[in-house]
Amino acid sequence: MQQFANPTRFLSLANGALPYIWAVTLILFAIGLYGALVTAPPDYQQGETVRIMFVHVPAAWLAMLVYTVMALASAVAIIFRHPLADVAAKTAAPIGAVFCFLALATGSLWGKPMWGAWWVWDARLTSMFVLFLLYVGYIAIWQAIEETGRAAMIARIVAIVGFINIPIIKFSVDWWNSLHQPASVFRMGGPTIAISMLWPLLVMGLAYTFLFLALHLISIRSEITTRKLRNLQIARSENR
Amino acid sequence: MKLLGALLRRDLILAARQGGGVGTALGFFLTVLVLLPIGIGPDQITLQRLAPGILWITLLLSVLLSADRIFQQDFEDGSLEVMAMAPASLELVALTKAFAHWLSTSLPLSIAAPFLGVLLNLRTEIIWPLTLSMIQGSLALSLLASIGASLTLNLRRGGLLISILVLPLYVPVLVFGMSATTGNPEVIMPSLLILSAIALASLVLAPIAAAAALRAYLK
Amino acid sequence: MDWNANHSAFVIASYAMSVLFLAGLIIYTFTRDARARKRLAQFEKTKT
Amino acid sequence: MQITAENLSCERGGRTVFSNQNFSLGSGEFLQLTGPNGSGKSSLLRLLACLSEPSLGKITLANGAPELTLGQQAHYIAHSDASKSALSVNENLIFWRDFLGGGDLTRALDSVNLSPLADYPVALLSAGQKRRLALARLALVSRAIWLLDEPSVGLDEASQKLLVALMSEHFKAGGLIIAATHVPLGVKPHKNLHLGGQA
Repeated sequence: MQQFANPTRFLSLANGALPYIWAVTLILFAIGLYGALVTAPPDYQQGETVRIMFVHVPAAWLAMLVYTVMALASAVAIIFRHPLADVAAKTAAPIGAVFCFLALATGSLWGKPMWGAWWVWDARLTSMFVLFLLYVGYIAIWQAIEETGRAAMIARIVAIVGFINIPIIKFSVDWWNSLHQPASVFRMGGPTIAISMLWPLLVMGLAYTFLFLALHLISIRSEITTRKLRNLQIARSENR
Repeated sequence: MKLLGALLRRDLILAARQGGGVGTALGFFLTVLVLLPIGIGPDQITLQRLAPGILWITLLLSVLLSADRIFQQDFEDGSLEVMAMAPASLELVALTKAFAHWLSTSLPLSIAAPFLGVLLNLRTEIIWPLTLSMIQGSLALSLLASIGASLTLNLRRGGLLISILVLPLYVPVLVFGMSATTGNPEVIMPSLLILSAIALASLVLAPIAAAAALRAYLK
Repeated sequence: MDWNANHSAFVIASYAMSVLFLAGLIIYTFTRDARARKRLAQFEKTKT
Repeated sequence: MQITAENLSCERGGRTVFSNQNFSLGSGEFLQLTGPNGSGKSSLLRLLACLSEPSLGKITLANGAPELTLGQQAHYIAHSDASKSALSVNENLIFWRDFLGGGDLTRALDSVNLSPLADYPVALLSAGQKRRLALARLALVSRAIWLLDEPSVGLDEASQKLLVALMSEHFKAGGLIIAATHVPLGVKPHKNLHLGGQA
C-alpha cells in the first residue's frame, strides 16, 4: 500500500509544470484584479459592494470544485487502488476548506451592506456552511486514525458519502429557503450579468483554479516526501 | 434470512436487557425538552411556534447520541469478525444492526415525541403530520447514524467525530421533516413523500457505506 | 473603483481578507514542503 | 479439500509483517504456526479468514464449496471470545447457531462441558469458561477449516484435553486446522510454519 506506483514520474511532471502554472496564476490574477477593480462599473443598485462578488463567487466555485476533485480521487483510489489518489484527496482538503471559509467570510462581508446583517441564512450561504462542515469532517477523519492505510480507506468513504449528499443538501436548503423567505430580491450575479462584469469574474475564477492546482501539486509533493521519510524510518528501525 | 432475523432478535434483546441505548436516548430527549423552554422562556406563543423544531432537533441529537452503540460493542468483543465470516454479506449485517437501532431507540422516541409536544403547547392539528414525518425520518436518521458509527468505530474521540460527519447528512431529513409540520396542506404531502424517498435511499446506500467502513476496520 | 463610496470599506475588507488567507495558504504550503524536504535530507545524511 | 498459499506477504501499518510464505494443507492435516510476537501469526490467520487481503501472493482453496469464500467455510477463534455478557451461555450459542448456519446445541455444550452452566449469564463466567464458550462454536457449526489463534491460552488441564479431543475428532472428519501457538497443543502437527520476523 505504501509503495508508490510512479511517484518519481509524477514528481518530475509536477516539478516541470509548476513554474509555468505559477506564471499563469500571476498573470490571471493581475488581469482579473484589474478587471474587477478598475474596468467593471459599479452596480446601479449596490454601488461598489458588487465588487465583492469577484472574490466571493470564485471562492465558492473552488470550494465545490475541490470537493469534487476529492471525491473523484477517492473513487480512483477505490477502483484502481492507486495510493497517489489518496494523497491527492488528502492534500486537496485543507485547500478546499480555506476556499470554502473565504466564500463564507466574503459572503458575510457582502451581506452586511446588502441585508444589514453579518450573517443571513440565504440558501447559497447555508449550503456553503454545510459544505464547510463536510470539509472539517473529512480533515478530522485523517487526523483521528493513526494508521495511514486504514485512514485512507475510511477517508475515501467519507469523501464519497459527502459528495453524494451535496446535491441533496443543496436541493433541501433551496426548498427550505423558498418555504421561509420569498425569493430574495438580491441576486448574486448570474446569467443576466453584464459582460463588463462577467469576464473579470471568469478570469478570477480561472486564477483561483490555477492557484489551487499549484498549491495542490506542492502539497502532494510534500506529502510524498513525508511518507518516504516515515517509510525509511520504519525500515531503519526494523533492521536494527 | 433466518440468520438476519436471529441477529435482529439478539440486538433487540440486548437493547432491552442492557437498556443502555433506549434509556440514555430517552433521558437525553427529556432533559433537552426541559432545558429548552427554560432557555427560550415560558411564553406559550413562542414555544408553540418553536415546538416542532425543538422536537425534531432533540430527536435528531438523541439518535446521534446513541449511534456509536450500533457497532462498537460487537467490534470490541470480536463478534463482528465472526459475523464478517457468515454466509450473509456484511452489508445485510450492517443494515440489520441499523434497523435494530431504529426499532429499539429511534422509533420509540419518534412515537413519544409528539405526545411530549404537549409540554411545548404543540398545535394539535400538526401532531399527526409530525408523527408521520418523525417515524419515516427516524429510520433515515438511524441509517445515516450507522454510517457515522462505522466510520468512527475504534476512535478515541469517536463521539465528537460522529456528529461532525453525520450532522451535515441530517440537514435534508430535518428540512423535510420540518416542512411537513408547517400546516399548509399542499406542502405536507410532498414533504412526507420526499422524506420517505430519503429513508428508502438511505436504506439501500447506508449499509453499503457502513459495510465498506467495517471492512476497513476489520483488516 | 470609487474608494470612498459609502460601503467601499466592505469591498476593501473582503479583498484584504482574501489576500490574507490565500497568501497564508501559499506560505503554509511552501514552508511545509521545504520542511519535509529538509527533514528527509537530514535523515538520509545521518545514515548510521 | 486443499488450501495452498503462494509467496504470500502481508503488510500492516506500512510494515511488512512477513513475506513470500508458501504452504499447502490437505484434508485431515494440522499446520502449526510458530514465531515470536509480532511475526504475523495472527495476520496470516486473518488473511486466511478473508478479513484482510495479502499485499502480495494469493491463497487458493481447492474443491471447497464453490459459492462460498474460504472465510465462509472457516471458523476463526481469536483472542476475543465473541460472546455477549448480557446473554446466557445458551442464548449466545443459539444466536451463533442460527447466524452461522445451524448445528447441534447440546453436542457443542457437552464437547466443552459447559452443559451445567447453560443458563448461566456469561458475565459471571471465568476467563477460562468464556474461552471454552468460544471453542464451543467449533463443535456447534460444522465448518471444514479451523483457524485458531493461541486456543490453549487460559485453559486448564481438563479443558486442554477437551481441545485435543475436539481437534482429533475434526481430523477424523477430514477437516483442516491451522493454529498459531507458543506451546504444544497436545496434537502432533503434520506441518510446521515458522514465521521469522524480527526477534
